[in-house]
Amino acid sequence: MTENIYLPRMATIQSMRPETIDITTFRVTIDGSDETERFEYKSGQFAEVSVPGVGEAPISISSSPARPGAIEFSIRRVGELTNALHELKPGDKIGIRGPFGNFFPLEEMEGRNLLIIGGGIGLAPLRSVILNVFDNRAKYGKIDIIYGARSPQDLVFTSEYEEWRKVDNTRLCLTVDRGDEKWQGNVGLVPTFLKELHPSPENTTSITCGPPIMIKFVIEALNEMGFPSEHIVTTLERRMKCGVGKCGRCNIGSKYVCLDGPVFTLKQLKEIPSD
Amino acid sequence: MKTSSKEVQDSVKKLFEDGRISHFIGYEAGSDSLRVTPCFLKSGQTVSRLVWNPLCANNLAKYLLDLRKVEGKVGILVKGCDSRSVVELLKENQIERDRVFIVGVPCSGIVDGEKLLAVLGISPGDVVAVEDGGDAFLVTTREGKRRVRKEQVLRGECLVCRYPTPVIYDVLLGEAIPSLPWVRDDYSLVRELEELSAEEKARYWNRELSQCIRCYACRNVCPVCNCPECIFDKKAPRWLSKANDISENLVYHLIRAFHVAGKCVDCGECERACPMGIPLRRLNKKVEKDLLELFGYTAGIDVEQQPPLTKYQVGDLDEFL
Amino acid sequence: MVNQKKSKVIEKGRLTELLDKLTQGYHLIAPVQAKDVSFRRVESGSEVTLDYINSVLSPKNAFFSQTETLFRFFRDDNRGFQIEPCVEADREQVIFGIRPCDARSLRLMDMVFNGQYRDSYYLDKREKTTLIGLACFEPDETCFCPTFGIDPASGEDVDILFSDIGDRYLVEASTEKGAALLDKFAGFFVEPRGDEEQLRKARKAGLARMKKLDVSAIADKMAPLYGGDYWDSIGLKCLGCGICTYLCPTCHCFDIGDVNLDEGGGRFRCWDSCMFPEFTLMASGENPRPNRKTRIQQRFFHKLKYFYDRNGELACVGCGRCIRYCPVNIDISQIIEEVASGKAGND
Amino acid sequence: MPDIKEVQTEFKPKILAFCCNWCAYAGADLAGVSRFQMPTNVRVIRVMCSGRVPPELVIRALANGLDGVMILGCHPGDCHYSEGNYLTRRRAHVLKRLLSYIGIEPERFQLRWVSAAEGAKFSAVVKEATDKITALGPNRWVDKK
Amino acid sequence: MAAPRIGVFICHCGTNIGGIVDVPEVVDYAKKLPYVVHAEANLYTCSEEGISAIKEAIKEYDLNRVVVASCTPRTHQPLFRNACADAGLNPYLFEFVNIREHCSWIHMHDRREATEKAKELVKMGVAKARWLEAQEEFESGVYPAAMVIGGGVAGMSAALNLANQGFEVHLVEKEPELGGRLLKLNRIFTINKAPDELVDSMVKAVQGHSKIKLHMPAVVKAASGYIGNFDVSIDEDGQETSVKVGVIIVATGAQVLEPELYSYGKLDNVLTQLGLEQRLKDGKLGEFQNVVMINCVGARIPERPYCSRLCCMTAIKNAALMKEINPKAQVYVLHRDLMTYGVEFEEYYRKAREAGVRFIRYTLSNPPQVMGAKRVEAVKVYDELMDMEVELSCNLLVLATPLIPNADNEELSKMLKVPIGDGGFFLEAHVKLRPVEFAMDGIYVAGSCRWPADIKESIAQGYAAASEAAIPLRQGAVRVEAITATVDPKTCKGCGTCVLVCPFDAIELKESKIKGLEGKIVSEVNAALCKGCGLCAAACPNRAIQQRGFTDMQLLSMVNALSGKR
Repeated sequence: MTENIYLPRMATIQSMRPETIDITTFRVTIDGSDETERFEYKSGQFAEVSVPGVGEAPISISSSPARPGAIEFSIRRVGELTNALHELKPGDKIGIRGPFGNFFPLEEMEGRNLLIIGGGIGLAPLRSVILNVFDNRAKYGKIDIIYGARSPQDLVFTSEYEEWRKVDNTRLCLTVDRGDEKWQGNVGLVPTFLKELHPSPENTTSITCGPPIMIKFVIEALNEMGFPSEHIVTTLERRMKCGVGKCGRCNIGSKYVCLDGPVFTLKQLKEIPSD
Repeated sequence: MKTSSKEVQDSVKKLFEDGRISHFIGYEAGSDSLRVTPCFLKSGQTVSRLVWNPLCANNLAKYLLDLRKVEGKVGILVKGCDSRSVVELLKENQIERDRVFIVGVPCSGIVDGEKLLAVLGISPGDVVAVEDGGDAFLVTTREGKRRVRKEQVLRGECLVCRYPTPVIYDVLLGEAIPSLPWVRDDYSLVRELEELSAEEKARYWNRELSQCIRCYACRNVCPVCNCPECIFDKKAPRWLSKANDISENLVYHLIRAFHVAGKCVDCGECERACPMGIPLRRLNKKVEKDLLELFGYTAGIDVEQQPPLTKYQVGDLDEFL
Repeated sequence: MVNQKKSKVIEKGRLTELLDKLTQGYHLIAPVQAKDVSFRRVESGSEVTLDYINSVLSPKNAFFSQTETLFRFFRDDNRGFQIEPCVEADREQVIFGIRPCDARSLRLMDMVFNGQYRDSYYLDKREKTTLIGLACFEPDETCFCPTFGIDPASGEDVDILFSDIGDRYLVEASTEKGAALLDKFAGFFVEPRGDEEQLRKARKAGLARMKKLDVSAIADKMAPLYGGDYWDSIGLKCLGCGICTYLCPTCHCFDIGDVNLDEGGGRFRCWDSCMFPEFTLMASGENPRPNRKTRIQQRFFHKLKYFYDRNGELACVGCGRCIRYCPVNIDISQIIEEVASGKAGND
Repeated sequence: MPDIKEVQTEFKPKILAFCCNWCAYAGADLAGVSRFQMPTNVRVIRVMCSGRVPPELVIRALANGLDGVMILGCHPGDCHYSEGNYLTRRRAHVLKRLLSYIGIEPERFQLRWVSAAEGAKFSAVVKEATDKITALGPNRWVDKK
Repeated sequence: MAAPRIGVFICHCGTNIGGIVDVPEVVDYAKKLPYVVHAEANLYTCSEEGISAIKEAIKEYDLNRVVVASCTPRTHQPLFRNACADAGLNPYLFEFVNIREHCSWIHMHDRREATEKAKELVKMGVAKARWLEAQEEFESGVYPAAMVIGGGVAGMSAALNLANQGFEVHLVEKEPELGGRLLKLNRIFTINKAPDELVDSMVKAVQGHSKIKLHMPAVVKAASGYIGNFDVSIDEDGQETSVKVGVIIVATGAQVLEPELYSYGKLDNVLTQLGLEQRLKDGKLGEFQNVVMINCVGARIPERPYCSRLCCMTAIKNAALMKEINPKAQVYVLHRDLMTYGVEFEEYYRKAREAGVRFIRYTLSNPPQVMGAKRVEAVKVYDELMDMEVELSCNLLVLATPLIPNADNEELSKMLKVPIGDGGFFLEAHVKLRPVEFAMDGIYVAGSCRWPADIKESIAQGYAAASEAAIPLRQGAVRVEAITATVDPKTCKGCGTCVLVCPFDAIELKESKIKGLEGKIVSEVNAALCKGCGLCAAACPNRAIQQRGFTDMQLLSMVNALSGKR
């Protein structure tokens, strides 16, 4: 018998770290010795996370494969399954299938500068990239991270920013749509902020992930700044079920987001329908 | 069916010309000679597409819901049963009376294609045209003209139709038909089942409803199933499992029968749409019969009539066991 | 494929007996008469009808059931779950009477369920199934399988082909699996009398009239229609029901759901349809295909372009079910013709 | 789908009763205060009015495998909200006939009137329903044959 | 919304629950239910200790839902809701499970099954609790006026009490005179005085009170509205007037049964006690020698099983009076049981015996027989004590008959939406805990319309009802339990089904003003008018309207929990 692609592996929630009012980072290990280590994934991939009896949803992995020991998912509660996940506690069991999908082409980016642009929960898969490249710092040039959320309370991974900023030749630029009394950073939308920062396209690959509307305007801005479409990397979001290209709902044109994505270069996107 | 396609075309053309409608929903020839298909016009120039013949089964009233937001008035062709659906849509405030222009056509029955082929012993490709010939249909086949008595080949709902003439219209094309000669017992189909034992009834409906593939055609084709989000599609709470099994199929069909209670006008579209041939009218007719017997109610007659389950009389039947 | 086609013959009178025998060693799935004919699991040969052009439901249910349990789970005391995969049927199955168009659809479905990720639920059943086809000599008005290079009287996609030639069936095995089955039931089959090929040829005469559409460059012709208003009136007409997708032998979309009981529960998959609004509705409330126009466009693009782009085949076998059963007469053959002839241009 | 229900040896029907807060629920309370002993098969869900119980809930309960469903409301004329029970009565007539039409025995869905003062009637209704449904045997919502 | 953290408190209620239901087993069971983070047993959850246990657990376990399994929400829900509120938890995040009245008390002989049932009831409660939502109560104003229906002693007491507190009172009396049944009495028992003194002083006080508006003779024709805001239409001498009041007190009294027994109405020397009093009062009794009184005439019989409570005392009063008027007269009281409770009444009875009134006990199976063709000449009775039949010569037969409900009670009950109980008397909200209130908020009851009451009781009840009614009047506002309907304007299709079924005209179709839905016709609920019946929620085809506290999600979760589904 070949492996059953629909059977989840049991995993245990080791810890739950609240990021915002509705986003929590789940630290998870797969049950059985070595199983967590044998879950080989790359930055940008997702897994189907399930609560038996409730359902399953594709969740991008926010931890870095370079830091083994546990797998992390940063999950916003929006639907039935994510609600159920948020109602669990450390020690509870969940199901994991995966890893699925493609990944950010980090190897191709070696030797290049990275411009990482995230919005809201979109920072989750980018965090996997960020931690990954930090652990392989020598292979990459300058790293610019531009991240924005609706308000200071909506920023995720805030506890790690200090550490990120300490990494060599790395810049973290934050922005929020609406600030508050305490907020001293930039106020404004990510694409606007990006234009203000005006990073150079030279030898630079940009990776962006966030709400569709943000991605749309970020890409426009990158185009204006002269980034070639093969060096604009982004992710797409569609409703998925099986995660393995069978159930038929996540296609955009001939591409299945779960199988051929979620990571696409702008060059690839130009070849598929725009819906 | 004294009204001809030509009359429909002329009348619609005039409506466009006079600026009385901006859209029209009618029928046009289908992809074979036993079918028609809904036709949407935005001008009088294309009225020649319109047809009216004994194959025009579709209840077009449902499309009024899709055209609620267009500019101008929407004209629609309705038969008796379709007009009763329009009444129900008006009752439920789903359409506005002054935003629709109702073109009524008296209808003396729609052909059941399968019955026709069986009676004539021919295949679909042999049929060229079907016309109304009073108490019979005139069928033009490749081999010549044939006459078939209507009672033999009418759709089920037409055999018990008490409203051959639209009950509401702005213009009526052709002469009103007071009644259809073949209509006798409306509820024989229901009575037959009522007389069975509980076990036999369960077996019957289990057998029929186990065939359901839950394609929701019966719901989607039904003009009075017009909720923007059907309770069967809701996730919280979930009334119905998506898993298709006989138990859930029963839940689906019972709740649906209840949801159309007092609104169903027996246009027969659910049964016509069902690919699995489930006798859905038998379910709806049961509720229709009970509402008539218990509360003297018939749906789709009068816009002012209050739905039977939203009111009561102190003297309503009070026996339960 | 077996190199040497070994033709046999079975007298019509012995068919029921053969089917009875088959039920003893196999799960036999065969056409059964309800209001229309459907493929069902049968317990005896007498349940089977052969008086049909094609069934309302294709036999895809035998490989990809409308509802199928993927696994069950039981809660344990330690906040955990025991997962128990669903045991596959232990018996081999035979599908008797499958039409060549439907048999071809399985080849298309294989492309979906096989590949980088193997869908063992589908593939295991596929492997355990012997297909006995029934040559089609009297196609329906709505049939247009030759469009897709299907010969309705051929056994290309089946293991064994039965051809009705009057008082007998001509029986040909086209695979090892088919030949093995024939050997196993050799007692039912006799040597041909010699006139079989001739009889079959005569019966095939009617097939020449079958609709064959030009789909040579259909995928390319579809591309510019994307987003165009050609789909507006079709979308308006469409009721958004699932008939076309559920009856289609090549449609494979499904949903996955859970059952939650006190003791445990399970996960199932069930057919789903791209015609339903919730199909692509995301938890966030966003829906990339928010209306019937975009959904019906997806259906035809999937059949006539996307599937082709991925697999080099069109996802239609011309069985005509969606045409026959669409309550509003949306006709894929008409759409193919309009696209092929350029009539489907955007005004 | 997974059917992990254990097989019961002795049939003990499980019956659900939706009780109107003002009459039947109070009647049930009175039955308790009066220590009227009755079968244990009935479980009460309190609603403010019998008219709050939609047919979907009754159908769902029966489909879930409960052996009987009762709606217990105020006597005609006594509705706390003046007319809720009259609407319930209409709905229940139609639902009961529809259920019976698909083979669900009429005893499995009952609408009964029990006032706040009728503790004894509440217990009688419970007993009667339990007896009748026990005699019918398990709810065969789905014909297993 | 934070993840549900449910605490379950299971009450032993002394031995009431704990003696039958295995409470520790139920606690263990509850602990394993979904979202339950704490479960405990309490000896009495409603005791101070129990209440503080709830409050502490809310803090200690960070509970955001509380389930108490004990007695009935009809009496104890406010207590536990307050406990939650005190601990900072919205009181609507509380769910009540009844395992006493609905379980332990009715299954005393089957401990196992009772325990299993209690578990399942708790499971259903927990399933509902998981979906509870915090609610804010709606506050509505109270119109500072009261209506009292009935101008007898109960009604007048209530009216005076409220008027003296400064509230405007509308007193509606159907007769042209105030005083009610008292006007017909000769003497009042135990004090043996004519009622005039009492009635006159009350009537004068009422008539002279600036805050009391008298409507007389007048009847209530229609009523609508809710606590704080009733519109009552009165037919006053053929003229219809409309009155707005915040509360209503029903004190319409009762009437005396005119029996069809013992030749009453056929022979002219047969009177009811009331008839006797009338004659005495009018001085028209005439000569009499031998008086026989029969008690329990038409009372405590299968058709009318209740004891009217007043008749024994009335008979004693009048028997003693007859002896007083004519000491030579033979006065017999034939009774089934004598109700002379308390020191005062028992003393009154003793004096009557001392005065020579003879009491003979008869049984229902062997009732007295009236002898005589044109007049009653004698009464035969089987004397229980003597175990022999005696024949009493009689020239005046007086029958003690019970009070019976007024004929128009039913009409009034429908108008006011208040219930009538057994026998046709009005039914209070709770026999012990809410004796002068109706279940319908803002309507109260006093005097014999509720149950036969003597003067003292009627006055006391009048005061009691007035003081209850004064609470909302004084507060000037009432809070409506947050179980009113709410509409989801996104899914509402504006079909108006809810509008048609709402008995309170609380729902209207209106253009939505919500962003993104502007102009869409949707239902809108007027929370002040909504009484929380939930009819709309059950009738809405796509469930766009829901009843708070009884949502589809909550009810379906209970049904699913009962059927083993999650």
